[in-house]
Amino acid sequence: MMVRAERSRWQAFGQGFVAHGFTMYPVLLLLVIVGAVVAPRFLSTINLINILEQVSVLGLTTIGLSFVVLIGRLDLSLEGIVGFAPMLAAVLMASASAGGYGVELPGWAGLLVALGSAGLIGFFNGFMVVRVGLNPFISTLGLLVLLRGSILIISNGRSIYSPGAALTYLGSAKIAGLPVSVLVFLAVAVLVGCIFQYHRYGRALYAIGRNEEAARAAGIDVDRVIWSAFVFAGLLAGLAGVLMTGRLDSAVTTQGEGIIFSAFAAAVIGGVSLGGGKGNIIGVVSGVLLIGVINNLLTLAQVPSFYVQASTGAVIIVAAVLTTLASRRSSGVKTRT
Amino acid sequence: MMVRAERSRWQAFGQGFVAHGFTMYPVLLLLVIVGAVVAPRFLSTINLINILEQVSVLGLTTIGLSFVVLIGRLDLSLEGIVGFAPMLAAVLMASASAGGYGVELPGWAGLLVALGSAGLIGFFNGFMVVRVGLNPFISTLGLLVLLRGSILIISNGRSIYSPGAALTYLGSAKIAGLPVSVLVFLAVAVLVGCIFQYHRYGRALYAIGRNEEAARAAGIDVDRVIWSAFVFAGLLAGLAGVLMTGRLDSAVTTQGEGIIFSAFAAAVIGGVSLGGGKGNIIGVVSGVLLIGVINNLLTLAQVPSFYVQASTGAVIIVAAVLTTLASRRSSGVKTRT
Amino acid sequence: DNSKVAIGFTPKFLKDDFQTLMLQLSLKAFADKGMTVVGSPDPNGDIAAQVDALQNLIANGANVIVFAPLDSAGIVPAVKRANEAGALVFSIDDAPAGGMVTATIRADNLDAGVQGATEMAKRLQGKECWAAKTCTVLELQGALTTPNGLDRSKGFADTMAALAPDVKVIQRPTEWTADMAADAAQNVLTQTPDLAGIFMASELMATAVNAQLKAAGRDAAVGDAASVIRVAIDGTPQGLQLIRDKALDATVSQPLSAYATKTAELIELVSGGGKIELGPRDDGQVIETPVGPQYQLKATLVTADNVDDAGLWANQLAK
Amino acid sequence: MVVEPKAPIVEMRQITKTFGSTRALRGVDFTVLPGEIHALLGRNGAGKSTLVSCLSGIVAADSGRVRIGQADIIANGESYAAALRDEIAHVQQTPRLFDLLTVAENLFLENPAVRRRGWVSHRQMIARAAQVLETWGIEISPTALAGQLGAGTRQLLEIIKALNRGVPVMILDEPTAALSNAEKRVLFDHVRALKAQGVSFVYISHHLDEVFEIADTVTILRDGQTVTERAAVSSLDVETIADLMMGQKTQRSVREDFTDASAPPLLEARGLRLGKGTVDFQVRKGEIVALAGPVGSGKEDLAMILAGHKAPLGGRVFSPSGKLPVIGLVPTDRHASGYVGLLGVRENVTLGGLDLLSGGLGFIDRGREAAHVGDLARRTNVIAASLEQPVGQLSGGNQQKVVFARALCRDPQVIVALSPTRGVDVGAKEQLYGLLRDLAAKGMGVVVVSDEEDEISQLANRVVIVFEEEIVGELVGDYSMKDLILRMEGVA
Ligand SMILES: Nc1ncnc2c1ncn2[C@@H]1O[C@H](COP(=O)(O)OP(=O)(O)OP(=O)(O)O)[C@@H](O)[C@H]1O
Ligand SMILES: Nc1ncnc2c1ncn2[C@@H]1O[C@H](COP(=O)(O)OP(=O)(O)OP(=O)(O)O)[C@@H](O)[C@H]1O
Ligand SMILES: [Mg+2]
Ligand SMILES: [Mg+2]
Repeated sequence: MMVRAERSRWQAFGQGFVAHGFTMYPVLLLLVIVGAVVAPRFLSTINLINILEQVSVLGLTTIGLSFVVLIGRLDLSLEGIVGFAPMLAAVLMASASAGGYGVELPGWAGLLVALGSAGLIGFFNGFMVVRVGLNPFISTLGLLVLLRGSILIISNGRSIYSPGAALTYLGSAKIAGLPVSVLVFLAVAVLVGCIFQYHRYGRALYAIGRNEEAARAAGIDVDRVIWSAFVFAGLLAGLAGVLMTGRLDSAVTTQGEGIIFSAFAAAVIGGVSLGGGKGNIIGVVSGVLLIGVINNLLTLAQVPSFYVQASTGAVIIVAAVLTTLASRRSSGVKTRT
Repeated sequence: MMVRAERSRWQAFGQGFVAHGFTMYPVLLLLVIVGAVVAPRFLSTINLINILEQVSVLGLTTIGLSFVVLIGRLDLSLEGIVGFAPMLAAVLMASASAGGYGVELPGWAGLLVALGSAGLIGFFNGFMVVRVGLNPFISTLGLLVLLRGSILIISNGRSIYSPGAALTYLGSAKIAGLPVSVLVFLAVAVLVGCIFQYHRYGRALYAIGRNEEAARAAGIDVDRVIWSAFVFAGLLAGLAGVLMTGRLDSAVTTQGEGIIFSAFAAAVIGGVSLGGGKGNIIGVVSGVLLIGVINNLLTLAQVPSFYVQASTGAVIIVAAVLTTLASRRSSGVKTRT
Repeated sequence: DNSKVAIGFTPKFLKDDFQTLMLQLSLKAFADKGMTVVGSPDPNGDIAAQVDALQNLIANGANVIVFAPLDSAGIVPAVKRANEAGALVFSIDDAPAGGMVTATIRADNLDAGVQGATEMAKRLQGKECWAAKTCTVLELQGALTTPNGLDRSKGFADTMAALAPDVKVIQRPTEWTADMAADAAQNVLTQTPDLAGIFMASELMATAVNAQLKAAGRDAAVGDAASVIRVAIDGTPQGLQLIRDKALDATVSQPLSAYATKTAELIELVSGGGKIELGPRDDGQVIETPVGPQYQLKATLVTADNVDDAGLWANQLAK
Repeated sequence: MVVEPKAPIVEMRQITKTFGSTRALRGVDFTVLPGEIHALLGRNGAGKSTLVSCLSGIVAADSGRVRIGQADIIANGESYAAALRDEIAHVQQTPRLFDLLTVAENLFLENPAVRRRGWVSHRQMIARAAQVLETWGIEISPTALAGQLGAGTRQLLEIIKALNRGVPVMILDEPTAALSNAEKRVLFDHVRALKAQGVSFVYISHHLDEVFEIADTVTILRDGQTVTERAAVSSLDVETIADLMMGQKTQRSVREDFTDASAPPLLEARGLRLGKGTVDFQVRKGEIVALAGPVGSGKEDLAMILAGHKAPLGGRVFSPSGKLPVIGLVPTDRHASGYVGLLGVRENVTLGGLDLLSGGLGFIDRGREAAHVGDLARRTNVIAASLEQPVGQLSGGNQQKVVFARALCRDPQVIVALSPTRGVDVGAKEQLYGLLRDLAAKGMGVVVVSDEEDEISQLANRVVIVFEEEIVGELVGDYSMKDLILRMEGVA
């Protein structure tokens, strides 16, 4: 029999560290230290809460995205859902004078409409991918453009201000000084994190992403899992949209524009592989936090306007280099998306 | 070598059709018929040339992108190159009063700067992926943001108008009624198409995209091919940027924004697999044309502004469904990105 | 004492001349008055990023915030936060839909569209197609998701319908980009070779549109019987130069430098304990609105006749 | 026919299966009795893997009837795998492990024993996995990633996973191809123990000696049809089986020596450090050298370093004549690095010699390519529907032959071949051996890494024994089979 030498403790630690999604945390720590030095107010409680509040929408979207990315698919339409779902609710809730249709749905019904439409859109995506066999890139891109267009059509191009307390509560209220949106984000992160690691459903996601045929052979109902992953992704994007509408106290026509790019960035920075089967919520959260901290820091550090974008890009590259070198050292393995 | 019985002719034709990238052409034909019916001028020579001219920038970018996608990587920074390379040339060419640096490079030197910087950026991407081992999504995303920011920095946020004939020639001149940009696009498409299909470099790209380890074991210098693919992609994006600057007679600060999305869409619609190793230039061109025809048609058909986006999305979805159903019928195989 | 003034500023984005100049002129105006700027992050067109940025600026000690809102509804929470924090709030170019501002400083975008349409209609009357009632005009809209894009389009389209009901207006959205404008212009010129006029919601499209006119052989100079009438909005140095070059008929000059200087003056006034008086001024008027006083600046129509007028901000800039 | 007292547990009647134009099965009957080990034999591409896939439902038969225990299916091309899930387990020729999941997860994925209400207990999973690994004497951590394991261990995991399911019928498709002798013995012990409990096995192998070691009954397929059904092993011998499989007489060839001792070595290694010790090695024109030694001895590393596909820890590989020779490589794991499944036979073979087959500008000369690849495919005996058929669709043995052809594509002066005939049938093996001898006669140097005594003694003029990353001995020229076995066992 083959006897393998025990891995060295340090190497094992390094691999576990990388495998469990902690790779990015040292970089985050570094940024926090830089932040504390260059901007005295960076470490104030209020600023830290601000950061969490600012990333909660992106965070929920990225968690949603990670469902489909884990199974080796993708869903660009999430960006459209973040804008469309709350807009649909808002036009049905707002009075005609405020740009609504005069249906004036009560708030709880509006919330249901937002989440329900988000789930339905996810269901449609799942249908297209599983049943019709469409390439998810094309079908969800088409849907993204369609949803963006639909936002214009249903809203007549006008944002709807203050659509109603029930719809905006989650994104604007505070409990004991903590924004509800932060609590929602953290709760979802913990719940989904546990499902990914410890629930049968999560294990099925990983298995499908890693080897779909083998997963099928192992008796997993692959089609159903894929389909449901799109629904969960849609629902979470809908929830993210509701939070954003709360945060802006309006359903804005451009709401969510560009968020899918940030979500992909956060996911990949957090160690999620676009090829599927790799990554976890601890990593996703680190990616989301990194993006939030960079944005916050660049404002607080008074980087001149023209240099903000370039600095963001540079920080992303440096962070990627640092983590890659660190994880190569510990695991000796080169990664590929 | 024992050769078994002939495949049925019809099935072989269907499979060849799909494998050779013709899948999207029937849909294109359908759109053209629709176009001819709803807009009388759609089929006029000048309009068809317009379409080709309008897609040539996207076409070159997509061909560049397909180099890296074929080997299972991606390059988001191409979008940044489309804007950055000609802007760098323009600020070095324009007089100080026109927003330049007063270096007033001659036009041919400007062209060299544009293509040279594009190639160098591609080289940097290759270095990051091959030598440092970065995930190409993160590193090229970081670079994209960095380049976008750098455009603002070098141009002071202001577009440069009429930067000079040598830089704008390719994108604005005509030869015998045909725009030079169209000729450039077609020439590049034919050349790259031949390289992909008949050159050993192309064979190496496909092999790496499908099974990198096997390509290595077969003796292919995988690292060099990957690295060079990034350089070619960068060069083509630079060329695309030069054409765009010619077309707009200005180096615009927003130049190229969003083009990477369209390029991915065109590539995937054209049958290129994001997983690598699948797709060809005939397909890529069909994807690019589809996007161009949709845009053109929506203008000519005078679709009301609010409905333009939604219609685009709907057409993409319908086109995807049609081709998927057709190719499933002929090959019996479900595809996955 | 202006040294106690700590300003947080955000433009909409920094990728067109108008916003970029607004940033630069504003920072200069604040500096001239000895005010501190704690930050001027670029939200790059994202309303959520703009709200975040303002929130971060307040957390970082800004006691005055100045912004050009990307969305009048979406910006409200940032305004309310500033209100809670006791910071002064100045909204440029558009007013928020809620909260309280110290002042809004704006030129009416709807009015800019109206002025553009009025000039377009006036110039069309000199064309043959006017009498024959066959004129077609292309309106290159901004982004229909932005209030400015919608207002400029509404002002233009409604006024055209009223003043020139026989003129057919083809509307195309451009998302404020030159390349979408070029594509649209090219397609429409093919479809309507005798196009009589083009209205551009922003001058950023003008050079690209001219390149298309040239390619289509329709680049006759302003004043030529065969020329396509071109009217735009913004009044940047580039726009005025095109007018001088007879490559643009007219533009509506938005009072950009006044945005900057007025804002700085008003900050000085209010932080020094002063009050913004309502009523007419030489450069416009101040009216009361539900969200606070609004300083409405005049937008001037610029043609070859007044293009060298020293009062135009673009000309002041050149000096 | 022997009288069969027990009712069969597996019955397949008139099974047909067509892939495109390939008629893989043309009306095959197949039965298995409870507690029987039934060897299914046939040359490469005969339809063995397809038949057992139809049995387990991985591939749906086009027509015919499949019965296992209580499940009875009339096949019509629709999938019936679900109906057989609790009746049969199938270890496929191509590994189906999750490389990025741990050993424990691979073993217990979807196993209800380790979860409650959907929540999976990792602790329990790991404990159970440790227990199972222990009974198999496999000393790896249950939390190691499957992708990091060697081919043998992976194959064992695959088998354990299947055996664990407690089903009455098991299919083992070439289970020993990647196993060392020691691993093979452990496997056979477990198979015999399960057989004693009444479990039936369908056993596919190209090692005919194993058939005599473990099987009770033999069925032989040729071209998708049965040529021998349910023959008792005791009534057959190796030669008869080989002839029945191939449909013609196969002669076992013997080694020949073409070593050109006068010329300088083609390739030389000096002071190579693989691990602890250092290695000096050379291969001459016309020489066929075998590297032998136990798993983990470093023989594969040595071969990969010689081929230039791995960097040594120290030392160098060079050619005394200056320029390094052109080297062709047959890698050890054909699924991972041997072939590109989606590409056709032609393109796969050409990959090995892109520069040779392209003109001055680098464009491939299609005419020369077709001729050269056609020739290589014929000489390596590749059986495919056409040269354009994706290699992923070929039978296991034919995939291996494509890998072999690829290694020869660039007209190498040296070929380094690791387990070159893994999964190849007895007839094709002889043909490949003949090919290697021809090439050696023309001056090529051959380095073969193999675990099979037969293969080594039929080919190698010189055997180098590697142990613990050092060369510990050498057999040259006229060594006997007995010497060889002694030396190989000696270090095992
Ligand atoms: N998915 C497929 N598509 C097309 N042809 C296939 C497919 N699978 C198997 N075949 C063909 O069916 C025939 C039988 O293959 P099979 O794998 O059953 O052979 P085998 O007896 O297992 O051979 P080996 O000993 O080499 O493993 C071969 O000609 C093979 O090319
Ligand atoms: N990033 C990841 N991707 C996929 N799987 C993972 C990842 N991280 C952990 N796992 C899997 O989840 C399992 C849980 O790992 P962990 O070390 O947390 O075990 P555990 O159940 O907490 O065990 P114990 O309670 O004994 O510590 C591991 O077997 C590992 O394979
Ligand atoms: Mg087989
Ligand atoms: Mg643990």
